[in-house]
Amino acid sequence: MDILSAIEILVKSMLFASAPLIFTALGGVFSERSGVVNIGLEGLMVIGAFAAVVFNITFASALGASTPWVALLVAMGIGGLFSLIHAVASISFRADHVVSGVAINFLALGLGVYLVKAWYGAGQTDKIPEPLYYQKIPLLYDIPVIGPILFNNYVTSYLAIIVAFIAWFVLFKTPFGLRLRSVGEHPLAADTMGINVYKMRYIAVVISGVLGGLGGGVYAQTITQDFSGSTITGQGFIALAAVIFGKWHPIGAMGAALFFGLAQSLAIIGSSFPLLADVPNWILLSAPYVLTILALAGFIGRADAPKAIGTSYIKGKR
Amino acid sequence: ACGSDDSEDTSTDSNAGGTEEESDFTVSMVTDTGGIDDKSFNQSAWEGMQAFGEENGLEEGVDGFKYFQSNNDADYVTNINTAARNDFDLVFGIGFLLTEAIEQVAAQQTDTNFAIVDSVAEGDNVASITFKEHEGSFLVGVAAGLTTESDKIGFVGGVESDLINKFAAGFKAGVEAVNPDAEIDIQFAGDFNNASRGQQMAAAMYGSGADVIYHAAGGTGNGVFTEAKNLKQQDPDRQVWVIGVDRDQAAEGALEADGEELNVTLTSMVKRVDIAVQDVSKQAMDGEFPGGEVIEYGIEEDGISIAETQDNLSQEILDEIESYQQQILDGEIEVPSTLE
Amino acid sequence: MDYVIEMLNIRKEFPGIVANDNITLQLKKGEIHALLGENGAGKSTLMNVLFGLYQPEKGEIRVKGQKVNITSPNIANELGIGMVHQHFMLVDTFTVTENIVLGSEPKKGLSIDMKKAEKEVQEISDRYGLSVDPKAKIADISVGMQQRAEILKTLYRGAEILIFDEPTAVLTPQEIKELIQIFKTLIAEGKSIILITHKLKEIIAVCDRVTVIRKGVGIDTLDVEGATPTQLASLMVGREVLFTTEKTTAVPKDVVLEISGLNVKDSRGVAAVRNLDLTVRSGEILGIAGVDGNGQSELIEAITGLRKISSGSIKLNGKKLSALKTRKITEAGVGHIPQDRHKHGLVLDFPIGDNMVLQTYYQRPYSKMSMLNNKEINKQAKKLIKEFDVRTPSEYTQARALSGGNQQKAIIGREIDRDPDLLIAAQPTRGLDVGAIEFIHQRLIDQRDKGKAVLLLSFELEEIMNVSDKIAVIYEGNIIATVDPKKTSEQELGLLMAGSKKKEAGEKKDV
Amino acid sequence: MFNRAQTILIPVISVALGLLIGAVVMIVSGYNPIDGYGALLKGSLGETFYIGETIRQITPYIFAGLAVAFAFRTGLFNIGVEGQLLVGWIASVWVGLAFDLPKIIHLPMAIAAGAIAGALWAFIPGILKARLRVHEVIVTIMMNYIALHLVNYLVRYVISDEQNTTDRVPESASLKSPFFEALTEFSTMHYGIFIALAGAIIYFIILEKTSTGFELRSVGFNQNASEYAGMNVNRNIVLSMVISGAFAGLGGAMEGLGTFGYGFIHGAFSGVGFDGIAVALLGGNVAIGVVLAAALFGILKQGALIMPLESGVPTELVEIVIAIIIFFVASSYIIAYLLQRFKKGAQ
Ligand SMILES: Nc1ncnc2c1ncn2[C@@H]1O[C@H](COP(=O)(O)OP(=O)(O)OP(=O)(O)O)[C@@H](O)[C@H]1O
Ligand SMILES: Nc1ncnc2c1ncn2[C@@H]1O[C@H](COP(=O)(O)OP(=O)(O)OP(=O)(O)O)[C@@H](O)[C@H]1O
Ligand SMILES: [Mg+2]
Ligand SMILES: [Mg+2]
Repeated sequence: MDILSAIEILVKSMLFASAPLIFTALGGVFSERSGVVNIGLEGLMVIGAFAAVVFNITFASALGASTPWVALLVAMGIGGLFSLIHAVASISFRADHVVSGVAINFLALGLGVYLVKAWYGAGQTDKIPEPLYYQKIPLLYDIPVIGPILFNNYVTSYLAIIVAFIAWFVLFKTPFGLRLRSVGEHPLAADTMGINVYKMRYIAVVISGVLGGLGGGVYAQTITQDFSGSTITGQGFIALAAVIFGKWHPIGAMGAALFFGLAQSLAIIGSSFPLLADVPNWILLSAPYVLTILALAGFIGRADAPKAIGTSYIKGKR
Repeated sequence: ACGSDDSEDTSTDSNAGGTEEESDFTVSMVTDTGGIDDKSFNQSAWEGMQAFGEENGLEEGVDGFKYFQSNNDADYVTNINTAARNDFDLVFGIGFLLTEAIEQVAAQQTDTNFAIVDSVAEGDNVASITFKEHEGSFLVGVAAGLTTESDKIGFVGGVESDLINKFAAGFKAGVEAVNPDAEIDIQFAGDFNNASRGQQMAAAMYGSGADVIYHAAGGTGNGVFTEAKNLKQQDPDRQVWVIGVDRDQAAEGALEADGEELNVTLTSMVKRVDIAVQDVSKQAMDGEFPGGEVIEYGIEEDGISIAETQDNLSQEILDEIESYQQQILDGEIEVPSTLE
Repeated sequence: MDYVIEMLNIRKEFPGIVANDNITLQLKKGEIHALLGENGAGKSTLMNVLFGLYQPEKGEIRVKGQKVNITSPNIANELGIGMVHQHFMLVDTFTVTENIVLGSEPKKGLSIDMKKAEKEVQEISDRYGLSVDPKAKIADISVGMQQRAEILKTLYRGAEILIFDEPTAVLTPQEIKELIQIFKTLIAEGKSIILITHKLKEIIAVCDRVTVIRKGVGIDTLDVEGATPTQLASLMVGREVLFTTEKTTAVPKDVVLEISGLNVKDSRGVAAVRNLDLTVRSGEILGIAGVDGNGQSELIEAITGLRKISSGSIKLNGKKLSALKTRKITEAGVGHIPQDRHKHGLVLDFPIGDNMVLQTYYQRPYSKMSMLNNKEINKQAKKLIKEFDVRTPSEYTQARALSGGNQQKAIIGREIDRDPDLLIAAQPTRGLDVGAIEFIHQRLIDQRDKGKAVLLLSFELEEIMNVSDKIAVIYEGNIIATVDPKKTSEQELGLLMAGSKKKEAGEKKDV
Repeated sequence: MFNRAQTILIPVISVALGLLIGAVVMIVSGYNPIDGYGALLKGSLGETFYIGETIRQITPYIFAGLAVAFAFRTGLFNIGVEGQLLVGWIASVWVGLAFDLPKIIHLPMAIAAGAIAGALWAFIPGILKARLRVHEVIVTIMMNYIALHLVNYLVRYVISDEQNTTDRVPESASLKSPFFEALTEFSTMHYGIFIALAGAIIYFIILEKTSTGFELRSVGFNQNASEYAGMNVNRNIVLSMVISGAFAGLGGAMEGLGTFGYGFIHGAFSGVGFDGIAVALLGGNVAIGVVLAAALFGILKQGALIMPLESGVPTELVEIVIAIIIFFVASSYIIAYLLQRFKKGAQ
């Protein structure tokens, strides 16, 4: 394999493997920046994958090529709705955020598989009729050398990166973002400034549901192309790790997700190099995880979580 | 097949076929964590059991045939035991993961007959059913060796194990038999459920020139199909193939490009767990249960074959496969079952 | 009479307690109106009602004669009411400007127009003489600047009525002076101010009228002119209050703490304590006077082993402390009443009982062979609760549920009871009412009289002057003078603290 | 905030609500909830065999729950129980196979090996947190995957001769109990449950009764104050992770020496470690709570196996019920609030 095609494969793999993680991690950033811990990302991905696949299978004949895109919108909607459970529990009912997130994970998987069994009489669905495919991005693809390396992938992969920048803009440049972050740092202060803490947190959690659902929908429609109990197995937790690794920053989270995708594809490419041929397989398989830990340990300056994270805001209490 | 609709279906079916003679023989199976709709050997086993039930007028349930789903490795013994305690005459354990569990329960429940699929277990009341996956893999290896234009072929395995090695070994031998120049890249994903890694592995293999990949990786294999379909969709003239495993995976490879129906599934190596289940059940019902024996299903026993869907194979290749199949049957070729 | 604010017959209940019972407070335009009362009297509650954070059960609020219903801080803001809270309402990770504009951000397109915001902040700060750096992060600026940012928040929203809840409790004398200047500017601009403070002198110095409340009940409103601190204090407490702490002359004996050539760096790696020499003897209270940020915290952290020293030596009773861990230092006989009781002094989620043995839980009788003896622990807690008059339902109550004053008493009880040779008291009376302050001062003096050494750190000159037997002035990490409190004045000390060395006060540097 | 009655009442109400909503789900999707729950009950407690299986299920849940809870109580979030459990499992089996010793030495040694392996696996995130302030959530998540791959490698290439499973551990290192097996009609119940209960007691003693526990809890609540009080915060962080990991490793040893008696190649995580998070939280992170929550989990999970057989209800229903129970336990505030309302209304 020559270097150029190796790079091409690396970049390609990195992009498609990272995209679902980026979306989901961005969702996590929103939620956690508002002060609500979201360990339910895994469940939100599950429900998103479920919604997208069921929709795709059901409406492909009616909607044709636009099916996967509409399915993503549906996944976002269902993810948003589903996250309301977490919102109600952790914001209104003062639940421990971690507990409520764990409940989300159980519920999503249980409900998803239960419904698939009830509706399809099987533990997994058929392949979706209208999956997403790689696309050469017009104009950009024609750039010599870089074009084919960077611009032949799922559109959702680019979307993920764009959404990361939008998320950064929203969180750090707009009044909405300032308010959302203030609620995560010092909700009482925000309250005295006339900001509705509950509303902001609800919005943030729902955004995390929308993006988590999107992440799951993208994963199912680009990679597995069907849904079962083992479609999402830990991706949500990796996304959670990316949120923290990325220091609760959208660009950071995106970087962390990309890093993880890259590490994974590096390990795969690596195994075809003679140099690494004698390395036991388990080391290569573990490489992405080891690299992540090493990268973290090597990082200078630790990340500080939003100050009020994990705390329920109770009006009238000091 | 869990839903109420389904059980009703089966029961009406068997009532409809109620003209057949009634039997009080009961049989059940315990799945591994894949479950009865894993589109793989659990599903195949269940299909075999349903067919057996229908043929012999059995109803789904405790008095006929039944499956037990394992959600966790720790459920195997429990489920096998539960089956035995519910007085099933014969209990199948599906998948090598259940070997120890079958041995353990068989030693305790000596009045029940047991069968293990894909592995060999000790015990006078245990029949071991194995398949010569290497033979079938050899045949698809021949297909791959003759199909490849780049002389680069990939193999994606799930978790490295004796079983998966059998696939790899037979496949390799098949390719080498017809195309000694071809390189075979054998990789293991370390996971049966990581489609993302499957797709990355396939991307690396196709990207470095391979044009055929044989997968024996369960859900991880999903990713292999995904990558192949993507490449095909972008460039319908490109030569990208996947060889399916366990059942006819033609449906997995179907896609549409430029309004044209295409399929990246070259063919599949089919393992007829259903036939084996029916076979052994029948023997048990007839009082000829092969306890303590190891029954190997190969090409000869119709337990292993190349998939029915062969649209993507040319007649010459099919002829070659046919001839190798004959040589295997004739014992002229001894297909290796381990990677060496 | 035109009142800008009238709070009439306000009643506010919390579960099990009436925090405000029929209180009336009327604020005239252009006045500084003091609100005075003991800890827990209900001052903050009343102001939070006015600011819309709490809803009263009864009563009426009028703004400029108009009856209003303030259901949220938003409405208070709209009515021109701004509040500088007892505990600052600032987001640490935001800049000054971000904190100020939060909730009413100027926009350019979709994004915040930060340039414009910063300019506006600069303008207002210039106008009122509130010097801040609009771009600085809150976490990086001094408490004084944080408070100015708080004030700017209200002004930015066009507040006409400003509520200050204990604004001076956390300020240094210099900063207090500046704040009083700011008050004057604000009044000159036509604003009205409600000021909560425990410092009676401040009230006399700046306020026009004062409303006194006691245990949730309004006692009286009177003109400040002609009122004396003693009069105000007895109104507030309901009994006579002595101001000067009774104490005999100190009889210093052996050297207990001896620091020489000490150098310590702060968290950012900058030298905070420089070549410092200091001696504290048994039987004396040494007060350290200085403006916040001159190395006081680092000095204490160095003595107690919480911070590494760069060079120099610290000796306790002739034994070297400087290489030891905190635990060993504690065991060697150092007690420490920390500056920040929530951060360092207590585990708020622990019951009071466990907090009472926070440093000694592993020793007999509280532990035997690593097993805790809860009976002994609670016995000890009960004893301290009684002895130090800690108002708590029981020793099982979470420390969090206690009021600040009682939390402080618990810490002081714990530290004093260990009977340390050296007791370090850092700002021991911050935010407490006069009654509590009196109690604590007396305890420090008792320690001294028992022949222990006490190192008192305070930003309040009055406290330093009243309690200390000797005052060391710290400036830029160095002790620049040691003076006798009886032979110096607040003015003199203030000058020293500002770094003017022209004076070799009453005594020479004797360290 | 809550009184004693409520701390008991709320979980009970939560469980009732979870079952109620589960019943609604069954009715809506066309199943008979009475049959469903009947099967669930029969399949978990209805026969001695099932009781045996349920108790065996509960065993690792107790340990996983204790592991998560221990870390929680000391301010750390250990999502790595799954991985620690796997390494504990394989280590105990390894020691079980590698030596030939009398049972009185061999079994404790094998169990200890599990605890030590789990502890070591958790030591890594602990030391990284203590020294470099690396967030333990990330490291423990990553360590899970590494454990999975490492253990599979060990099974295949180190402990066995390229087999899918290791040999069975000899009797001298086995927790299997012919007595219980006979008593429960050949269930897989083994002696592990006693070790698990002992574990819960040890958990209680370490955390609530020793000076080490005092320190650990203190550090968990307030690091600054702990440092002020002379405690070594970093040491406590590491110690906490190590003890947490040891509990997880013991859970693995129960599987390796008891339930299975051997190690094997895992295609995926067992999920016990993740369930441990729910068990811990459901149990309020206290010993007795964890035991009760583990029992509830064990009953539901075991019963779920029989539910499809007897009533056709998919096993996933149990996941839904569990989720709802967790949800209501988490939302105890609102239940307490409603209870108070209800009481007032009644008066
Ligand atoms: N949120 C609350 N919930 C319950 N009770 C409260 C709450 N806030 C205050 N209280 C009660 O109201 C009383 C008045 O408290 P408040 O904070 O107004 O006192 P304060 O006069 O401001 O005291 P300090 O001088 O210490 O600031 C307290 O004694 C307390 O018991
Ligand atoms: N949210 C609350 N719920 C119940 N009681 C409270 C609450 N907040 C405060 N209290 C009670 O209010 C009383 C006084 O509290 P507060 O914090 O006002 O004390 P303080 O003396 O003003 O302390 P600080 O010096 O911190 O201002 C305490 O007795 C405490 O129990
Ligand atoms: Mg107060
Ligand atoms: Mg107050």
